[in-house]
Amino acid sequence: MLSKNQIAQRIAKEVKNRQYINLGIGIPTLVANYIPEGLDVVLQSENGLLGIGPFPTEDKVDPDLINAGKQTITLTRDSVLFSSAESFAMIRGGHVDLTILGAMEVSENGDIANWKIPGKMVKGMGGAMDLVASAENIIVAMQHCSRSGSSKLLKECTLPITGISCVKKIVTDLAFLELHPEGGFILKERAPGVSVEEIKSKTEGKLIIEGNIPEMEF
Amino acid sequence: MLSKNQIAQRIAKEVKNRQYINLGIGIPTLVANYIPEGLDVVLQSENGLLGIGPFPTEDKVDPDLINAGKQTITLTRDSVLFSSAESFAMIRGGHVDLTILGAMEVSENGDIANWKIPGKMVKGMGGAMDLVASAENIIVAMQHCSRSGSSKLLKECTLPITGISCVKKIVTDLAFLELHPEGGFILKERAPGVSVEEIKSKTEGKLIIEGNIPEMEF
Amino acid sequence: MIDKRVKNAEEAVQDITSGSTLLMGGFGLSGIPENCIAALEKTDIKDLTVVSNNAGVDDFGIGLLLQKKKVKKMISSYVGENAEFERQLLSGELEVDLIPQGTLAERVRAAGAGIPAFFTPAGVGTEVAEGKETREIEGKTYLLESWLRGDFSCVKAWKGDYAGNLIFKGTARNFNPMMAAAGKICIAEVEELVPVGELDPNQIHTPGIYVQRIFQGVNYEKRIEQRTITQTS
Amino acid sequence: MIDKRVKNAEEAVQDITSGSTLLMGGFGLSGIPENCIAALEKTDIKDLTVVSNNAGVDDFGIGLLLQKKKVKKMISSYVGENAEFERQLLSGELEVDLIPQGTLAERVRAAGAGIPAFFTPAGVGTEVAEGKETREIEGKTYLLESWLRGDFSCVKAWKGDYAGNLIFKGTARNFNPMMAAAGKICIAEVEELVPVGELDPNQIHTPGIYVQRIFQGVNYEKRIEQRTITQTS
Repeated sequence: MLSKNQIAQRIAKEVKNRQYINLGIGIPTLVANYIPEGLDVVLQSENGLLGIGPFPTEDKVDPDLINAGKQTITLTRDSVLFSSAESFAMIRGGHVDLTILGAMEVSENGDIANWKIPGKMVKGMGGAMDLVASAENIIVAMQHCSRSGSSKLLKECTLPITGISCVKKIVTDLAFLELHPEGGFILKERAPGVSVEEIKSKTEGKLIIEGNIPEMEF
Repeated sequence: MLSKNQIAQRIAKEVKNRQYINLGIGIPTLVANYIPEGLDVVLQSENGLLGIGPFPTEDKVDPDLINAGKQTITLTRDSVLFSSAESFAMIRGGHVDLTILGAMEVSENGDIANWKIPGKMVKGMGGAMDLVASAENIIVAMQHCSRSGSSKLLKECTLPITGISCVKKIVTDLAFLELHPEGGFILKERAPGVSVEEIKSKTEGKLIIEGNIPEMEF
Repeated sequence: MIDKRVKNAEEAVQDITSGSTLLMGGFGLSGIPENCIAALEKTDIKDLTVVSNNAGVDDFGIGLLLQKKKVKKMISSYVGENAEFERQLLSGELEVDLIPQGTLAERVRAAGAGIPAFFTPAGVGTEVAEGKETREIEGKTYLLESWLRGDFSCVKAWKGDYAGNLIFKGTARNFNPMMAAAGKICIAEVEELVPVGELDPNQIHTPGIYVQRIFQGVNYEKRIEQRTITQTS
Repeated sequence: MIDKRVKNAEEAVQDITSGSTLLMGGFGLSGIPENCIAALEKTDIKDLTVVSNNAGVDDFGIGLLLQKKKVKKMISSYVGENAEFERQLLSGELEVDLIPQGTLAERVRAAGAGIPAFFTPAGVGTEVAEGKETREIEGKTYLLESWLRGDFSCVKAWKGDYAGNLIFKGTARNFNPMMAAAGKICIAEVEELVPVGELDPNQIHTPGIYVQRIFQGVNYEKRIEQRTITQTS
């Protein structure tokens, strides 16, 4: 089973050179730490920034520089600042090449649920609905099962959905999967030490297994 | 009969303090020369400028500073530069308080025709359709009659129209008129030496004459 | 020069009445109109509809207006951690309209730009789409969303001049420019108010035409929600 | 840093093919991509659809592409004085689609921003409205207009950096920012190309994310259409 950092690390291998990337809160934020050296990529923060730098040192903390998770950050040499309308123009207009975000559930046709749990206080969808409705290339970081052990890779989402038919790839603690254009989770890689049988038993939605499924390499 | 400059001069009396104003090409541009001292107004140029200054001296000519008529201009102390999208956001959003433009015909319900003459090469509407569709307060500068003597203040426009029910006031070489909300040109002032009878005979659309019509004062 | 200066926040907000719709700049606690909020807190105004990406925290930002029960309805994309907010929502004292962040930004931008409605993909197939017109355009489905206007907007800029021209700093720009343009009356508070002519005309973020009142704010707290630090070794 | 530099205009335009839709920045002859136009003039490309507020003059700007019969269709708001343009139009060699200037700006802006259609008041009741959907919203009638996208866009900025971030100067900004964002491939030519880090990140007009190629232009003529002067006494 992968740790959160390992999920992030495996996702980072999907990053391509010259991509503009939006990283969601949580595991996706950790992806930034594993982007291979030599790749020129730019991170977008939907509150109005391209070029997210590392957290500041104590003396460089600036309340006017935060990311979408409201964490204090720094600029990079190639940073650009802009308004929220411009930021979502970039997202909606398809200028952001890759979106990585967390999910509570994904269905076999690529629907994603990650904003609302009935019965719990709803905090809002933030920018997630815009991101999933607009991005061509969406990778989800999530746990394969809930704490009670039920699968989160489903035939159909049970929670209110955030967007339809949009997820392209998923990295869970157990596996790396791709969404089949006509539905189904294509098992591409197993987490080290995790068997195909285990993944099968923990995936409620249609799982497509073709040939030998390799273990992930880091 | 008023000269072009006098038409501009009369229109300038309608300008109020603290207005943002868009001046069309031709006579409307001349209005800038007659805005009463002490009024704080800002002129908007739809190619992306608030605060149009006078023409530059020879040594200050800058090809990167033109007005919507493509004339070289200067900035004022309170100038702001922006894109065409922002410029028309201002216009469409009703932030420009007063629009002054020329017309070939105006109808008694306030329709305006000023962009196209059938049979002649059509150059385009430029920003005129956006301006007349958006502005709350439109004053037209025009000749009362065509060169052949036919009225340009009509029951209905004969030329392809630029916008519907939008003109609020008109200054012609013969008169100052306001549009009645339910239709008709209300004669408010005569040009010096011009009789009510002459205006009546040269106005094809419904002319509303109430009480004594004073001569314009300059 | 059209002089937009008013003395302070109290003067700027004095004609805001109960029941008004108020547009507020800011993302989280960054770039929020602290002085306007403090001035509103002291008034008797209530039943406000507040449009703001977030709702502040319990004891800062819009949270202060919630504490004083001035807000009837919040229109936001994310309401975050706010115990009083949650209490009022659960008790039915407060209405909340949650909107995708990009849709919120564009609805407010549309209001300022005179666009009454537009199609956007965000929320298609979700509960956000309920009751909304959808249309397939070039093979993709979109929702029709309408403009979102305010009686007043309160924004916070870094620098501003007497004519209301504004420059924002860093990510404190966020929703401020759109909110400014979408309010019938826009009140801008700035950290530094300068005479006209001091700001580069080519580098204004919000042209003064959108701003009706401007004043220099005082005592900015600029509270930080997540103080994340890189340790120097 | 994603390096967007190409050597020159010839390299930048080399994959533009006949039949492409080209978005061009500029208002009149101000802020037009002179180098890209010169490079296109030398190619064999034809049947272009050119989206530009104006169509240049006979011997400069887009007029040069018209002279070489490279343009099948112009989409503009005002085509001005241009004898060759008029000749081609009257002879049926050239199609022209005239669009209100604000609608043109917003249709292109919408394309860059992923908004496929929006309602606007411009043109209601006129021949521009023919065949278009109209709708009454809050007592006023609007037309539905759709986005206007390009295969390529050519824009001209004052300064730019290696990552494609652009700053425009004066009224030469005009349509350039929207055209940049609405082209699948945006080619930016600049008067001064600087390394990343030299432009103030808070003062970029067009973020580099919209720009795919950038080069420093040469020999800018910046022709003036109406040289209006105040005589010094």
